[in-house]
Amino acid sequence: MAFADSWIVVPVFAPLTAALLAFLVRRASFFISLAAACLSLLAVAVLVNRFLVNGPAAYAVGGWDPPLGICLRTDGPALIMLVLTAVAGVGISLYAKGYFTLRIERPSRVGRPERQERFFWPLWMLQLTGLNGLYLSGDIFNLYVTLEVIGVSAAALAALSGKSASLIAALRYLLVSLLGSMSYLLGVVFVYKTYGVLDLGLLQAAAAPAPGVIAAMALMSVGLLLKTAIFPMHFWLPPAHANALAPVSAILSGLVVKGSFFLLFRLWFDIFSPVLPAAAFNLMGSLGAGAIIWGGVQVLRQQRLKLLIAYSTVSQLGYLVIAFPLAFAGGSSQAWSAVLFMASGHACAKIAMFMSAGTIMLHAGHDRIRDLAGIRAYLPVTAFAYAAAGVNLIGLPPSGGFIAKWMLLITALAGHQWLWAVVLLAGSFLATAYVFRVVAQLFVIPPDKPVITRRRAGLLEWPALIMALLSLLLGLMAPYPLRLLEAGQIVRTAMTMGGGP
Amino acid sequence: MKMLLTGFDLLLALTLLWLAWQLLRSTDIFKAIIFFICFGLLMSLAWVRMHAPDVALAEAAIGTGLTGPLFLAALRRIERKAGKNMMSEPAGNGEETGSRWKARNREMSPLLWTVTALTCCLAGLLIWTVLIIPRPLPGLADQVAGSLAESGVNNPVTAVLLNFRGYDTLLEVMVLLLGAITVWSITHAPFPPRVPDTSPVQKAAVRLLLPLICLIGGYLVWQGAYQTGGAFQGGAVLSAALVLLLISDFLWLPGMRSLPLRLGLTLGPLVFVLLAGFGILVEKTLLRLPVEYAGPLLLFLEAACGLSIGLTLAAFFAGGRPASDLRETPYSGEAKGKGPAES
Amino acid sequence: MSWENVLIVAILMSSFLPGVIIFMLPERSTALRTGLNLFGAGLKMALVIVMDLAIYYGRIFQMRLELMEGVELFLNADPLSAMFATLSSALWLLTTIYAVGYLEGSPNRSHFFGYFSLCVTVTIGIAMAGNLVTFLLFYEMLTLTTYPLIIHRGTVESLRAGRNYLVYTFGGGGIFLFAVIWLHTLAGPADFSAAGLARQLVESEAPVLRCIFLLMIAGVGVKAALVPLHGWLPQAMIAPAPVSALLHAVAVVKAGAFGVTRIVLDVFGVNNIIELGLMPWLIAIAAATIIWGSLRALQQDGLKQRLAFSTVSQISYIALGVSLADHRLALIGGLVHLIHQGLMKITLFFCAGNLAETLGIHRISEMAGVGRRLPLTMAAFTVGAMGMIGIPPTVGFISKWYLCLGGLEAGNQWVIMVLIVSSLLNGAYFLPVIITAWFGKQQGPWPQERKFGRLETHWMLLIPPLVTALTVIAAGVIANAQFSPLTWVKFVVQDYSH
Amino acid sequence: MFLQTLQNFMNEAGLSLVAGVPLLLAAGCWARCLRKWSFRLLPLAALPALLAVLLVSPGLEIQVKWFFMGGTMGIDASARIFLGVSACAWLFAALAAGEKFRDDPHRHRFAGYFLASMGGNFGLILARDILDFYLFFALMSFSAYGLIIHNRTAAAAKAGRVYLVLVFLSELAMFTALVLLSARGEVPLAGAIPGADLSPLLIILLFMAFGVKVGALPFQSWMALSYQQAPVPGATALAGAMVNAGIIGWLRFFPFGHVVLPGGGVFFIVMGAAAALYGVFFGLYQDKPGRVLASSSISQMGLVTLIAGYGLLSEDAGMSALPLMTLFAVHHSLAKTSLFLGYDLVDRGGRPADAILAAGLLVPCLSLAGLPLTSGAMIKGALKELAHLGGDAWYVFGAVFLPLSSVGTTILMLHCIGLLRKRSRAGPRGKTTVIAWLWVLSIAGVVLVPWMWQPLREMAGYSLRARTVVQSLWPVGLGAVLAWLWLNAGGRLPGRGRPSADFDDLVRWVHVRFLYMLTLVTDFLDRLRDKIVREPFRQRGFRRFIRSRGPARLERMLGRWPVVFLFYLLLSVVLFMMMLTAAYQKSEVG
Amino acid sequence: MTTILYSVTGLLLFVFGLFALIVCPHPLRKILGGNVMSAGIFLFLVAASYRADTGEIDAVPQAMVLTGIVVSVCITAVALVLSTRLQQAADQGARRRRKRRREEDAGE
Repeated sequence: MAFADSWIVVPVFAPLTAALLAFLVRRASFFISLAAACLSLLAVAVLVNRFLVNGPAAYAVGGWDPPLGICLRTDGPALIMLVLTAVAGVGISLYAKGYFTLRIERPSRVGRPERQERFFWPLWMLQLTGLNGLYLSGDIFNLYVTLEVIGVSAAALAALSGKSASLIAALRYLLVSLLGSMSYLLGVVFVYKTYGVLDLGLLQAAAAPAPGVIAAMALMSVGLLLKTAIFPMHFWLPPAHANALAPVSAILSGLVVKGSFFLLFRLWFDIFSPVLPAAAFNLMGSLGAGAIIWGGVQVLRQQRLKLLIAYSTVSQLGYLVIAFPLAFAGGSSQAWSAVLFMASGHACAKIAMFMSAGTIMLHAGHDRIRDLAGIRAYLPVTAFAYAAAGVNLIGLPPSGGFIAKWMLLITALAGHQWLWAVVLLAGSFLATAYVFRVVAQLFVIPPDKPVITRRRAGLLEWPALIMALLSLLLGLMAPYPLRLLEAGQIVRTAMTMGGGP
Repeated sequence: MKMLLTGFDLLLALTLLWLAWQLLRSTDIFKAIIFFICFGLLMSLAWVRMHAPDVALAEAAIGTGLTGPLFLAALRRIERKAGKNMMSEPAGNGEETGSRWKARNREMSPLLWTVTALTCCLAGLLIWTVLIIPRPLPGLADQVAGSLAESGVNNPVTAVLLNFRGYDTLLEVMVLLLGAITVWSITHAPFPPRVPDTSPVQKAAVRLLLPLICLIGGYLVWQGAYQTGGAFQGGAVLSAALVLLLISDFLWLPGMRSLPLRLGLTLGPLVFVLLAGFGILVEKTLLRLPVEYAGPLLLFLEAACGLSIGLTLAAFFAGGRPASDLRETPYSGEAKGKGPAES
Repeated sequence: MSWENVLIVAILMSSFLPGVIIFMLPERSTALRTGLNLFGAGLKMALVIVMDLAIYYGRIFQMRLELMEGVELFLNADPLSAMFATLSSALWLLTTIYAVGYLEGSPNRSHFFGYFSLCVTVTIGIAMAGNLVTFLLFYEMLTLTTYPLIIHRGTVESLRAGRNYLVYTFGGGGIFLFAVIWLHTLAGPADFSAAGLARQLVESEAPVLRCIFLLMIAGVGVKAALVPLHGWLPQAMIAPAPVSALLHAVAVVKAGAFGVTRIVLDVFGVNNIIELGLMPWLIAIAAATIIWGSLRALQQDGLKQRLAFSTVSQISYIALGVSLADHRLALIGGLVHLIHQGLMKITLFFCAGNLAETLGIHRISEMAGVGRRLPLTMAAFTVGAMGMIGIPPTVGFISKWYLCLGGLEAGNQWVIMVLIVSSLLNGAYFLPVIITAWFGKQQGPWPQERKFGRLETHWMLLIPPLVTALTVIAAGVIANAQFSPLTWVKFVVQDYSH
Repeated sequence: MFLQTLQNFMNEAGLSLVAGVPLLLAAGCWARCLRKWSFRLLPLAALPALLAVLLVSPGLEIQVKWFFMGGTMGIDASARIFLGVSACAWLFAALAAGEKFRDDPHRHRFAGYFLASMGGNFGLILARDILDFYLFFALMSFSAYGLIIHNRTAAAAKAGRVYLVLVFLSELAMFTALVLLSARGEVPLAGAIPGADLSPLLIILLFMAFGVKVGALPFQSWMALSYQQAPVPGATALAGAMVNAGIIGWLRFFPFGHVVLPGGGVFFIVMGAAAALYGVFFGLYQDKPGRVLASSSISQMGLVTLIAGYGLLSEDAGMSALPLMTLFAVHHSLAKTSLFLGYDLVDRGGRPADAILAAGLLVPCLSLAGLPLTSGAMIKGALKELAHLGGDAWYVFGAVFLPLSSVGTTILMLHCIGLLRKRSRAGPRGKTTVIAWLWVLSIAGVVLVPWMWQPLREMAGYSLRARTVVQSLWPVGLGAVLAWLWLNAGGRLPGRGRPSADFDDLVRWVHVRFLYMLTLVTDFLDRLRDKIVREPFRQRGFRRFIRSRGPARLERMLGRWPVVFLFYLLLSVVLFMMMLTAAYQKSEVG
Repeated sequence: MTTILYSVTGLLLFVFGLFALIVCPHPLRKILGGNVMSAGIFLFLVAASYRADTGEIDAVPQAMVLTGIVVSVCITAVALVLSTRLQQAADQGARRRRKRRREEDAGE
């Protein structure tokens, strides 16, 4: 295989080596990580245009073909998530650099920010490795290992802040992800016991509703639902995301949750879709509806900004899951691509929101919503970033969220599924309530507070704005990612032909 | 002969289940840990019974050999902190208002009833599925055998581990490193400056055992290419040596400067990554080893991985980063007032 | 990309780019900000005039951007949209001048003018929307850009008003989105066309279409302040005067009325609506709003609240005209009132702003004898009020005249009855204001009097109302001239008359 | 030669100048710099109108395309007469105003309103299409308000208020009437509406629209108040020129001679008679000359309504009613102008010798009463002829009513003269100013005009016949005798002179009641809305649910491991069973 | 026969571990449960691929089990360290609260 073909490996190996080097050479850890993030962005770009030119590609690692060896695959959905992770990776790295430099200048406990920064970079790089590995991997056991990498590094990042609340949350997060991975592993074992093959392409070809596969799908789906914190099993997400450091919450909410969701999406739509009846999809839909409504209600109860954003993640995840029955019933690729389009839109918005929340906390010293009046006086760019991200969450026109909401509603109404349509609308009303509750506080400058725009750390404000504008831009440039997804359709046919060179 | 074997299997299975049940029901966590160690040993027995020597060795060395001491060390630290009150539930997940799972007077609240019922139901379903799955399909055994020759090793497990599914192992080694990094990022190694009164017997035993353990570890690593053994098992044994050093008076590990330790930890993954890079340069595919050099390369890789795995497992036992690395002033009350509290 | 596409984009960009740049500007650089603002407004006005001329001579202006498969952002400048665009850009130019004068010395103006320009860009977008999806896009963006303007003052009341505004508009927006999507699933992506929906679709899906139509009217009705949904308008009076001027005369309320027009004329098609038997409903709602708005205006003592309720009733003239769209005269009356109401209402709000800014007067009871202190402002106010009542030679008379003729032609007498009663009520709540202002005796000193040198008030606050007052009279007196609003509306109505 | 060029000029631009000059001067009055000049040019404002009357060739019509939906101006026979009379009235009033307000600080304001209403009046006469008519009618009415309240006293404000309310109602009525009239064509039809069969509603609307101006019965209360409160030149203009606007309106819009409207005719006759009698009795109660003059106008206008009523009864009655109404308007406005000038003279204290004053006042009063050889007699005679055409029943009514009304008018006029003489005796002596000469000129006009003017001359010849002289003499004689008796017996009727509550209190009462009821309705609706929307939303509703402990406890419950993983297990089992049943059905079906 | 026996044992162990993880409040016990679960899964995996008749060993499941063991060790270690650090932080918090209360008493 040509040298040029091995670009597919870079998104996994660049962060991997960066993690090692960052752990070793602590002083240059930021530059190494940034280089790795940019390199993987470049690699993803190359992969995307290669994908557009000659369709999905497969890459057998170590030269061994699928039944024996592991094979990395790039198809529509995977590339969308790769692009998202790469872009978010660069953004978060920049933000983290700004965040830690500011924290080191004004530490609350001597030595703590240095520790946090020293260990942040390797863990963050490992997280990126796990995520990229998950999106690319074509082997079901390898997915388990990547899930573990993501799980442990996420828990480690959550525990980084050192407060007892975040330690409790990290421990609970670790145990939950342990349980989720274990049930996923049991599912893998059942699959292996039934088909004796680990490669996704071969599995997709052989997928048929046998009891073994049914047990596997049940366990895997429930495990992944737990790791994606869907409605009844969301208890671990808010404390973990709210108490972590700002860049860490951005990573957790924006990327980590999407990783396990992507795996669930691939299992349900890509590989074992013949096994799943309509009732299963409707069950998933009801979970999603529960998440939207329950998350929305809980969000309105919160008094702290980061908890509010965390619970809004719970609610927004409901949107992703409610799209399952729509995609199944609708049959058209619209809801199918809407799910991933909404996932990427939501990720950008959520990262921007947590970044701005972090900047606000650094500046105001607290994140009680009631006392945030007039933040725009000091942090205009951050306030605008938060508002733009909020616009995307609600799904107002210029944003990607609107396009996704539009696609979902179209499928719902075309398929006469009134319940889901009503829940979607109720969800967007709740979203309006909690976004504008904060935006009103941020944007309104009480008459006595003068407007001074002291330049804060640039690195803190601009990444948030870039991510927020990106989520808005998604709305306007929707056709391009969607074309990627449409191309994804061909993948299914390609996979069935026993992919791999 | 067959009857004997089935009898043995039955007995083994029952003891395993009984041990697991006891492990959960026992009120005293120390007792539970001891049960867990026995459970681990019996598990390795089961692996042997099922012709999986590598796994048996790994289970014995890592599954029980190291996990047991980890639990014991953790228990000691938690007990000492909690001032010896038995089994006081730490803050844990704070508002855990659920029913107290006291091993003895387990009042089964309706909630617990439903949980138990559901678990049994799930178990029933899984077992039913296992029972009706038709004859197991031919696994990958013949493919492995087929291409064993090019893999450079003749122990199939090592071949699969390092060559055919080398990517998995790479990620696995990275998980280990990740574990080490996480442990280091959480806290300092909670070791007292001087172990007060290590009995002379222990000192002598340590001085005797150390070279032996290193020898056995090295041999295991070397043997991996031919029969059961390999980086993980060898590494685990090496870590036992380091653990011994830790608990006896040679407390140089926590006092050491962190750079050499960090080098040691990352040695294995670094070599693995270099090999992968080499594979790309030479063979234009990741992790592809030229057939003729596969053997020695894999051996070199095994050695490096074995060393770093040993160090990592020791770091797990140490439970924190070296004392000298990244000191943090203890939590000073007045710091709260000043600058913004860290998020 | 022929010069037509470039022109449309240039029109949109001519206020969007200054807006974005103004956001960046620090608070101190007032000169640059005002310069940018005025340049943007002037440029837009020129471009729109060029477009009007070109449209008059038959050129087609279109711009398409593909959003999703089957859904595209389509900007199309047909005569109706050109009319609304001209009105918006003209009044924006004046309101910018007014706002610069009004907000002199007040805090965070970059923020204000940034959103101010964005708001007009979105209004022009609404005007030029070529299909229902684009209209929906800009319709929902309008809420975003106007909300910061309403809560600009930062006081508790403005926050509550803002919250109320959001509840209403997002509720309406949600319903409108639902209806648009439902229609999209039935009728597929369709651009605005005079023919409206396909005939067989109307026959086959009558009940569903009825439901969709009512939902759409409810959605758009929030911004058009139809009766049950008008609660937010009087409360939005907390906003500074240029905002309420822009909101009421040009942007939000007019967008709602324009929405109703588009839905009735271009989405459903007049004949289809008659066939579906929905016209009586629309007429009833419009009439009820007209009467109720005027009645409520009678009760208000606050000047801006009274003007707000009068807007509620005046906007429904347009809805009434459109609901009688099958009769040419009524349609002309309705559409021409779209422009006239804008002119008159913005004059009144400018004067109300002057009163508040120069003398600190907010209530009508405080207005006794103000004519002596601010003669020119009160003259403009009188002209505007006369227009509202419908006394010739103002523009108000013309639109009322055509509406009545249309009502007569349509044969239902009580439409005229409603208009006459409404004129009576208009007189009842405007004449006392004029009388107290001119002929009342001043009781005590003005609440917060500010001197502005030789002129009665700041020249920037004085010029716009005078200009609009003159246009109110001029457009009335020379109604039959070549480029008066009336002739343009007749030109617009040509392709709707069948 | 000069006359020829002047005539050509007048033909082209003349008509627009007639209305244009006063309006321009009015605008001048408002502008600070042009104030002095425009006030000085006040009297000249009426000149273009006079010139137009004399010079413009008859039947001229010009179309001003761009002006207000295509304005058309033109002079026909009746318009020429009206224009002439109004021009005279405005000229006299302007001169009087020039004299009276020379040193008044607010003279520019009065001049502005004065000129605006003058322009409106002239434009109204010349307007051929109904929209222009309506435009100028509105301009005249609303600017007249400025005249009434010029003195800024409380009484003036009250009079102004009553006037404004009534005028606004008339505007609305007229707007509706115009809409109904022009139902067919989009562009309003020019001139009189040919042969339109007017519905009763339309008749009432037209009666109301122009009845207010003319002081017809239900709407007459503003006249008394305004004539008294307005400065005398303003009152002269109001009584002399603006009253005719009502008559012109009726002439324009009622199809005299084309269509017979028996119902309308009867209605007008009854209202006319009632107004005439009411005017007399109301006048006798008053003690202020302004009010007496107002009531005499009311009664005279009642007669005009009577003529209109007869005109509607039959075609030929209609044909003869048209010129008669025009003549009556001329006769009435000349008499009223001279009377008001006299009142102004007396009011300003420039009092001539008692005898001259009495004689001067007597001439217009008696002409109003219908003394032979005066225009009044001619009209009475023609009126009798008209009544004859209207069918026998109405002839009898006419025959009885007319002498009675002339008796009443004579008494009223003599009462007014008595009051004026009393006031002039009491007032201070001022020097005789130009007003006196104006007054003499107006008296001459009253006497001579009927004879000089060609269209009126053949009417005069008829009145010279012996029978008509006798018929018109005895009522005047009887009236004089009764007046003499009544003046000696104390000269005032018992009672306060003015009805307790008048139109203004009525309006305020209605306004207060209406607002009260409206607040009732709106409070009810607010309470309703709170109950339906805000209450559930705030108290028992969504927000309380959010704040309440329910969701908090539930969330904490969901935070416990056993509960969460209960759902976890449940989900896995349910999913398993779902897939199993589906597979089972598929395998069964497949 | 042995495959079925060991598979069932493996599954039962998995279920025991799951039950322990869910029900026991003490973090150490939960981690123990986790380990039992993983042991159960691996037992089931190897049992599933054990071919009593042919006797030859299928290497891939063994490799998977090896990786699984190593990963579960890593998670156990992290979890244990976290819970000790948690205990330490809780004690520090309690000590600080007691100190502040003492200062307040001293202060009054």
